[in-house]
Amino acid sequence: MSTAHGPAGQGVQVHGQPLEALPEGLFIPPDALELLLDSFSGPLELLLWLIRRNRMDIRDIPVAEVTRQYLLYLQEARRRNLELAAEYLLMAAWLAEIKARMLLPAPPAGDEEELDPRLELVRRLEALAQVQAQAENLQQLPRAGQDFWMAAAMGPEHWPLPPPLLTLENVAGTWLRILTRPKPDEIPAHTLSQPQMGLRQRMVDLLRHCRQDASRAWYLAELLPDLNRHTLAISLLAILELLRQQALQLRQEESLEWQVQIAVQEIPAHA
Amino acid sequence: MREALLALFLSSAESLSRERLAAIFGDDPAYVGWEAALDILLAAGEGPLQLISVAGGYRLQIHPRHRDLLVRLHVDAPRPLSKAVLETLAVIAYQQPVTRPEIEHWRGVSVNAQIMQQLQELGWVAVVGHRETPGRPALWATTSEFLQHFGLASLEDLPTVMLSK
Amino acid sequence: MREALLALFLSSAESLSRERLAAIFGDDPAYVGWEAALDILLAAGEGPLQLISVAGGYRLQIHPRHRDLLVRLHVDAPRPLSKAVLETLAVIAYQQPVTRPEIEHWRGVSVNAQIMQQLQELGWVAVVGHRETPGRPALWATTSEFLQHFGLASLEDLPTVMLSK
Repeated sequence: MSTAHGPAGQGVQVHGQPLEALPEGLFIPPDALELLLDSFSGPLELLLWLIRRNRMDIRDIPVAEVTRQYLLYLQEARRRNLELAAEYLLMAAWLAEIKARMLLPAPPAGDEEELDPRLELVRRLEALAQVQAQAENLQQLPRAGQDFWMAAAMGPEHWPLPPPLLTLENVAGTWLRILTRPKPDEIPAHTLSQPQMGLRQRMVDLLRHCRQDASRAWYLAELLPDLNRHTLAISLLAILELLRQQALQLRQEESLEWQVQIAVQEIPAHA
Repeated sequence: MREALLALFLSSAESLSRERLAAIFGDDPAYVGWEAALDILLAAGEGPLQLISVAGGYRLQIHPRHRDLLVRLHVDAPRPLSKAVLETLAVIAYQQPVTRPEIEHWRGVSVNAQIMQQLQELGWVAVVGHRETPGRPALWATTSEFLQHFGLASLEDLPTVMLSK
Repeated sequence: MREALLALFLSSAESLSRERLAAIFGDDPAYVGWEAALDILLAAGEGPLQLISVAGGYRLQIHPRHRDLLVRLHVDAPRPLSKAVLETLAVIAYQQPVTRPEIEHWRGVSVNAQIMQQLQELGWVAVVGHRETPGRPALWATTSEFLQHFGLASLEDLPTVMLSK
């Protein structure tokens, strides 16, 4: 019976040559086994190959014979110090178990639900056989850039932007929103009435303040008392300018509190 | 009309379906009769071109009679696919959508990340969802690029597997 | 010959030089006269295609007369504008002509160059002059495309926005 054989060309290939050339029996030419195991993706595939090579029926596997051959391959591989993945040994154990269960006396008559111990193995072998046939089918398909070519030509270089999703009402509504929300310069407007101070004047005042006691440092909070926004900004600018001109220096005071104190001290003019 | 159709097909990297063409031409009186022109193009081709059904639509392809010439230009054929890649692709194509553990079950060996990555880089497979089982494993399926690369009109055109029972 | 040339160009993503073509056709008697065919193709094009000279050779391009049709295929569906772009457009529409600092004053935030560029690419705003103040800032206004898009005859047709005091 030659059932369970997929389409032609399913044999394992080693370096492009079909392995059908392998001699019958268990004579394995030097290096062939290495190539053989290399080309197999795993124990299931080796098993499937053995079954096919022996022209066995995948649905009625002579487990004893297949197991014998499978183990001989494994022994041969080990004799030649080839590295075998653990799954190969796991498969050997599974085959041995199936063999043992098949040797047990037949179940009592009427127990029709009793499963053939080979059933799961058959299922998995059939699944693999199907995948191999499907892979073979894919390989036969023509491929773009090798067997056929799509035709394409250049279009224009730049496509315009897609027209935005926008109605005239959106534009008008947006304009209304802009008109009705407070504008940022309406907020500081009232501070403009405060007496204004020039940057230069503030720098002079700050230096004079620090000189009241040239030995000590002044905390920022002392130099920047409760000022309105405008004066505060000018004062900060003045301090930054004095730092830049190296008339003042900045010290970061270590503090026991969570807040770090920043102090400013006048740099004494060099003699 | 014939020219307009050719221009559309030649400018598109993807196949165009009748629905897509209908949306483009709309009721524009300038393009009345486009469907008849499409049918003629499908039947007779145009110069060195033939219109083929691929990936749920149509695409222009160079007629195979020019293959010998094109091979002289395109000396770098696409890389052959390894057995592991072909088998993994086969499981995804024929069983989709499918999780990686399911692929491994079908093939009887573990599927390494490189294989999945190679298939993704080719643009042939993509994650299309997750199976609502513990761990929510990703579900893999083939893309329309896969159909285009192998010149398939749809997944139903995948060659059927004959396994004698 | 014409067909063979078209097949080569249409199958290739790159431009092809005369030298490359000469190497492909070689002395093959089947393709004698390809250079004359190339010159005809260069001069007259073929259907919706024109052969153009680019760096390194020639390539086929879809004739610009099909541009409007191709736009329907390639340009994405409309998307909403971002808030920043919408506000900038509204200021320009209702305050034109207006400088960028003035737009920033109205919006209360700075207006980056990208926003102006996006509006310009849409073809809806343009520089119409310069304010004769220090720095001569550019004056922005809406274009006739803007009016056309909204079906307005003139700017006076913009909806009036009433501020109740």
